[in-house]
Amino acid sequence: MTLPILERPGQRAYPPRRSALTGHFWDQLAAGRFVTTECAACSRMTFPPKSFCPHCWSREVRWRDVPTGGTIYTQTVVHIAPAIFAHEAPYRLCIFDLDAGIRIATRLVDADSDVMPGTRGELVALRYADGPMFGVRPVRG
Amino acid sequence: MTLPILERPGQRAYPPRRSALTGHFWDQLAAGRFVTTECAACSRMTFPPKSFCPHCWSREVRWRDVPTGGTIYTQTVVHIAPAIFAHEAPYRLCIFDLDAGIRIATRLVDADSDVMPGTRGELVALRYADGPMFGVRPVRG
Amino acid sequence: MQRSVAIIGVAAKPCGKMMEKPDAPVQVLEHEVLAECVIDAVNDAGIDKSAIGSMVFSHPRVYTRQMYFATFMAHYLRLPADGIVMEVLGNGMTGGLAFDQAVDQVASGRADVALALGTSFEMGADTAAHLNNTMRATGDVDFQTSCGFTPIAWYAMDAVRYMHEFGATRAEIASVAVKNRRHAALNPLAQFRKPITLEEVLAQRMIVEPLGLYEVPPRSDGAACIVVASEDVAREIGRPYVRIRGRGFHHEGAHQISEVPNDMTAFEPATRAARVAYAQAGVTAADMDFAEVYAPCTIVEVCVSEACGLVERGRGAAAAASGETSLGGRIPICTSGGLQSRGHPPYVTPLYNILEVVEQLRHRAGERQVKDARLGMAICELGNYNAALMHVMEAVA
Amino acid sequence: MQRSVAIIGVAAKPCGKMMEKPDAPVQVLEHEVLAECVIDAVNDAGIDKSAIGSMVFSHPRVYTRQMYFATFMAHYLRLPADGIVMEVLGNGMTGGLAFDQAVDQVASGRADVALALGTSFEMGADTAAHLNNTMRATGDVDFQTSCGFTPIAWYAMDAVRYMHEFGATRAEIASVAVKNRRHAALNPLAQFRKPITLEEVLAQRMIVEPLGLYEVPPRSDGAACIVVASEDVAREIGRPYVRIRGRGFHHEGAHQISEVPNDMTAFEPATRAARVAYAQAGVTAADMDFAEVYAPCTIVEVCVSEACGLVERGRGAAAAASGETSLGGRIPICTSGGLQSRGHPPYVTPLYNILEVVEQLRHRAGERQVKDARLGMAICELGNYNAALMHVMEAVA
Ligand SMILES: [Zn+2]
Ligand SMILES: [Zn+2]
Repeated sequence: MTLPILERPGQRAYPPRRSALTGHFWDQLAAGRFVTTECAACSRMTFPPKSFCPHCWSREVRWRDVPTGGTIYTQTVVHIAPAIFAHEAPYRLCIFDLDAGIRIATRLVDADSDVMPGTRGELVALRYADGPMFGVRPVRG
Repeated sequence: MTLPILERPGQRAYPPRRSALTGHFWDQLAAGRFVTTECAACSRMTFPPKSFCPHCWSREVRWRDVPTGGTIYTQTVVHIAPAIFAHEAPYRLCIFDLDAGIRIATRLVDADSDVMPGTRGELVALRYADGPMFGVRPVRG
Repeated sequence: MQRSVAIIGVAAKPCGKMMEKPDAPVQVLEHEVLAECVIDAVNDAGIDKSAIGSMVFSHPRVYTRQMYFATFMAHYLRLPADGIVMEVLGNGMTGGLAFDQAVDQVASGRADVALALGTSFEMGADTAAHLNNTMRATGDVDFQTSCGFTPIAWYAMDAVRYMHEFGATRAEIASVAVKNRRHAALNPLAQFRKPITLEEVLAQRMIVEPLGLYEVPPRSDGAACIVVASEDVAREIGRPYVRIRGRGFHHEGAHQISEVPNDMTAFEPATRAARVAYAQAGVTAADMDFAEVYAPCTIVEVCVSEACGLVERGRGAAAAASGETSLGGRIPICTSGGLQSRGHPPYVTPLYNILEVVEQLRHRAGERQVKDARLGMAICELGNYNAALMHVMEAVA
Repeated sequence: MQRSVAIIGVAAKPCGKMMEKPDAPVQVLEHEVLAECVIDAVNDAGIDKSAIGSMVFSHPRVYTRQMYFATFMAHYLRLPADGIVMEVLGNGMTGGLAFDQAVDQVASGRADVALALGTSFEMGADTAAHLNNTMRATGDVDFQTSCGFTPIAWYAMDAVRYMHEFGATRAEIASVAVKNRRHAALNPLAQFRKPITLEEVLAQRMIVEPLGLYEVPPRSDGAACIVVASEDVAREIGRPYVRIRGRGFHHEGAHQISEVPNDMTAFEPATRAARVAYAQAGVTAADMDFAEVYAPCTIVEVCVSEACGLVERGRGAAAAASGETSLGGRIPICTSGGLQSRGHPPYVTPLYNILEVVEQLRHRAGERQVKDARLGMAICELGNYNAALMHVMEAVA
């Protein structure tokens, strides 16, 4: 379950912080793996990863790989962006329902203007000079 | 009732803003007069000046001169100051009860370490390169 | 268990630019502006300042230089209090929380009269810096903001999904902006009052697809004060007032999106808040004579009008296009002009919505008066209607 | 009219440095820290998360990158709510307002269980920039801040006036710091636990005359959560709990100083809040077994202990010096170690004070346990005690 790694020029516009907990996620992402935490008590996954299960508040959680396939629930194109992101505008964002049962919101890459809701997609890693980000790209056919 | 004007080197550390209303106060202060608003309905003064009377909420207010004498209620010396004021530290502050019945808090200037509560004082204008401030100085004898 | 609560006075400044850039020689100060609103609202109520027991402020924006604004205002107005003096904050719901908590101060007996009040000044702030600031408010700063989400990007995604599911057209959704501008033309507090056509709305440059400039909220400064009182106090004054009949709140425990997939355009928290508020009032959605909804973008008005039961699910855009939600229509929505045209000073916007309801119910809305208005509601939200707060109100003449 | 309210669970992190500088490779995130407190507090309470109906947050500091923290936390914890989710703010009283409003959520029936919670992270912020920020909070930014006032400068002026009026010595006032450090030595949540002598306190460099380094609060990060519930819920759980017996609030309508001269060290709002709270509880000051007061500086503890009737007017400093307010003394004050030694994460400090009262009343305070503690109180404030909020609490075993 390794992710395609897409090269991106320059630095991340707004680098995410790393905590002792989330640092593991970003390290794995850099290595081409998308991981999150899963509850040992109720078996449910959560994303972003947490030291506890938000569903049952158990603190027995473990890391697991997340299957990368899913469906684009909706998307948009941002034309007027915050100053920090202005050099990347227009850019595309989406809400993506992973087959594993988790909804995420992230950048939509490698897409043209007719990405309709319901289109299949997959998680990708984006490799910037200063670290990784993740995103979704449509899967054709 | 003109104020003594003391020359001060440089700019004000944290210049007060001017509104359409308070601008008049600062202009008068620069000219050596300490003015504030007084209620036409209940005759009470207020400081800082306002477009209404805080006591009875009447909007009939007029400008008036404030007699500059009063009594120092308490004082202190600030040793650890905000960065903006650090170059002025240590500096002295006081609470000053004007004979006119108004309590103000301001800089205490021209004072040595034995300014006891109850010491008489008077308002002064401080002339900086970029505009006026006000303060209090002890009155000897 | 709780006391009946009335709204007895309101005042606000017209939405638009009040704040100057930091280097302007003469500044417009929030506390001077708000003090005027307070005195106007209390005069409107016909009470003495000594009757006021609590003050609940919407937190001012980060651009307000005077920190601890609430206690500063209590001083500026020389207004002692035995109930509470506090600032509240909750995204776009901030002004609604201030109102709700002021109502609770009276309902619980902590105060006989309470003020809900605040300012939201931002027009003097640099736009790019402002967006860099507000983006931290929308979603998880590490896992979502880092991708470039903006506050209205989420609503744009609602629009795409809504069109996909219900076959609504962009023009139908955009018609909300035309309708709201028509209402704003009749409102002296509105920021944009020149009528616009559907063609003009559709021709604007894209902000976040499919939402163009006229379908998203402008930036606005604002200041407002609402006076609430026990119904006993209101009756004694002897002027027309507004009675609060029902209140509902729901937070779904999600911010922007739920990580467990749900129907994102259903605005379920609005449905749940409305159900509780209608039930408490002993009414149904059909009993509303008008509604003032918090809807930053056209699509949001569409979805929330459905979620509250004012319009059938999937028909919100078509209803706006057909005039059903216009003044004179079946259920007028946003007679104030809504957030797009009345204006949107974020932290006090819900106070402006309450004010509109009060003016309608006191039959003081002038040319935009809803005929015989007797029952109305205001709803506000945060996130992508992840939480909703609704009040049902009734005219008492 | 209102329901009886109990405190059933508490949790907090030790005061001290948690926040890293912005450029540190690994950050300590407020939401991760607070989530731990919430789960600990709810486990302490012995309830299920589904019982929680309202969450009232102290607003986080301006340094918290995650904006709209309350709704973000509701998401992070996946905690839906039908009562309210909001942030409150009111200077140093912020945490007390969060607690007070959570109590009101339960008292009014909006929720059966409510959380009062928050973080206050500032240790990663630059000190000079931090003072430039906080100075805007103390007084009128144009007419007072411009002269160089700092938050504790006002308290220093209390000290000068107090010594002048009552003949108290600097050493007597400073003895409060020694006493509080002795208490902190016994508190695992305290930031400074190494005992100090009066000579050491007096030898510290001056911060604001006559207050030296050990007489003013340190900078601290903190995070805390208090679980309140209807007394019915508390009884059903069957564990010892704390009952809220009385509550009082007063704001004098002034900020830092009253422009109409008054007795500045009398802390009149504390007297008025205490009068109401004692009366509601049906007790007097003499019935208190201990008190946890919000007192950033030594002199503040002196004045407020007098204002609340715990010590005779003018005798507060002498009482501290003589051991009357120590653990084992007539009326132990700040058994937690107080703001100087327990620590002072400003926006949540009152939550730490409530926590100390709860631990004492549940007889879980270990070595610093007040023997047979049955009645205690917590009071907090804003400005120079221009407003005060007090709660009287009682042990129920
Ligand atoms: Zn679980
Ligand atoms: Zn007057």
